[in-house]
Amino acid sequence: MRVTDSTIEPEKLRDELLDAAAGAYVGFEGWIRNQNEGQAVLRLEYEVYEPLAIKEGEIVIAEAKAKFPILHAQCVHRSGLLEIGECAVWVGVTSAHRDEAFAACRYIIDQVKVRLPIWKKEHYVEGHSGWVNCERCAEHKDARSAKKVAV
Amino acid sequence: MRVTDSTIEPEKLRDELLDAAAGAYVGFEGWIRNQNEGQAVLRLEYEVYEPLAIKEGEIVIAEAKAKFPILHAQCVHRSGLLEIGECAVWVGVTSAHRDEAFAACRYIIDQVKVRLPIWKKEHYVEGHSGWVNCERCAEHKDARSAKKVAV
Amino acid sequence: MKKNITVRYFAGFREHAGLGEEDLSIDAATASDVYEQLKHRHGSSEPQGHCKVAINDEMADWNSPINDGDTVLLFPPVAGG
Amino acid sequence: MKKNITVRYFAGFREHAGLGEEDLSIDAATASDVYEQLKHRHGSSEPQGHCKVAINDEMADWNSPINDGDTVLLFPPVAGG
Repeated sequence: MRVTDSTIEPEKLRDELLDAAAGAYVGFEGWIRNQNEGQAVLRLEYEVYEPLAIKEGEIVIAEAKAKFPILHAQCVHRSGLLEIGECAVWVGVTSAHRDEAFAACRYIIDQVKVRLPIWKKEHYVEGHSGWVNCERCAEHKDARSAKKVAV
Repeated sequence: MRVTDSTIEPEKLRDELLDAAAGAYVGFEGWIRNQNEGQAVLRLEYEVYEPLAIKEGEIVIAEAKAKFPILHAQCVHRSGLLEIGECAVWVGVTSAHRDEAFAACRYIIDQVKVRLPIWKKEHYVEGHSGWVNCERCAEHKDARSAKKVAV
Repeated sequence: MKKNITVRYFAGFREHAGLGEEDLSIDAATASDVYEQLKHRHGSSEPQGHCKVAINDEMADWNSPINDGDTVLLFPPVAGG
Repeated sequence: MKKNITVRYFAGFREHAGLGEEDLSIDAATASDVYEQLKHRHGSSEPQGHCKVAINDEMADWNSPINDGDTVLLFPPVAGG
């Protein structure tokens, strides 16, 4: 697990996972979208508490290796200010067969998103900005709103 | 869908899928492993019947786009002689969110492997060579062998 | 009634037949008939369902009809990726 | 009994508190007590379960005990990726 304040280069990171025994490579990249929940986004700012983000990320990767018979796995997350189209997070996994590469890559990104001390602030085209809520919290709130509407 | 007899360059192919509305990119690469079913592999030879491989590959990609709300998808398959570690097939998918990018990428590689007129001949370290059976046929045969053992 | 067709063999089928293509006069109603009657050529012991067939560069079913002048492509089990 | 601790605020919590870190003397048995008593500082209306806490750079539970000299890190809901 690494945190970086400069551009993520997926190709170089992928090359670190090369292995003559690997038949499958799955790579995931999270990119900055130009909109979120209906608002036009200008750029994003990532705050990362590095010591614990790295510690927790290493735990997630170790869990993936214990759960799935993979060869290598790595994750790199950006910090700082990112523009539309930039890569915010990269996950790469290699394994003998594709099943486990897909499963482990998915596991790592899902866990990274909900467990690592990382926050993002969206700067909107209209000028204001706001901290983005976590996926699970958003779902939770949606559920609550839905209930209210139903009542 | 493309077929090429020269080195697949995932980074360049990925760049073709860039989109300001994309929040997720999932890439799959199939690499030549140094062994298959217990035999040490020296290199692989891919025979591709291009006109129909491209036609059928385009159908698979169109199916993926119909099934999942993705933005872009592409697949490139190698032909000719490949050495250990070389990329035999690449699939890339972009979408707003990661669920559908993972699902569509998986769908495309699964279908490509069983539907496109492509064959591979393994050249073994021990000198002989052999055409590799399709995944489904191999599973079918395994099932038959397993039955025999059970009896 | 015999039909004049062109048959193309791929991968292992081609190696067994010793050639990639041949013109034949054959009494076959469907693609399946072609496959069965040419077993001595493609040499396959695979169930037909593991193999594929195309007619005039279109993927076809084994029960697709064969017409005079057709090009029939016989594909052994595919293994891309 | 009051304990002397250091509290660190992150992201939205830090912005609301107007500072990233402060030393406090607080009557708190658990991390949960710290969170509840500092609501006026971090300003969060989030359920505690949406937030996370670390003590001395180790992820902790809300019912983890607080000791004199601890550094307590208060994390608003995370949103990596």
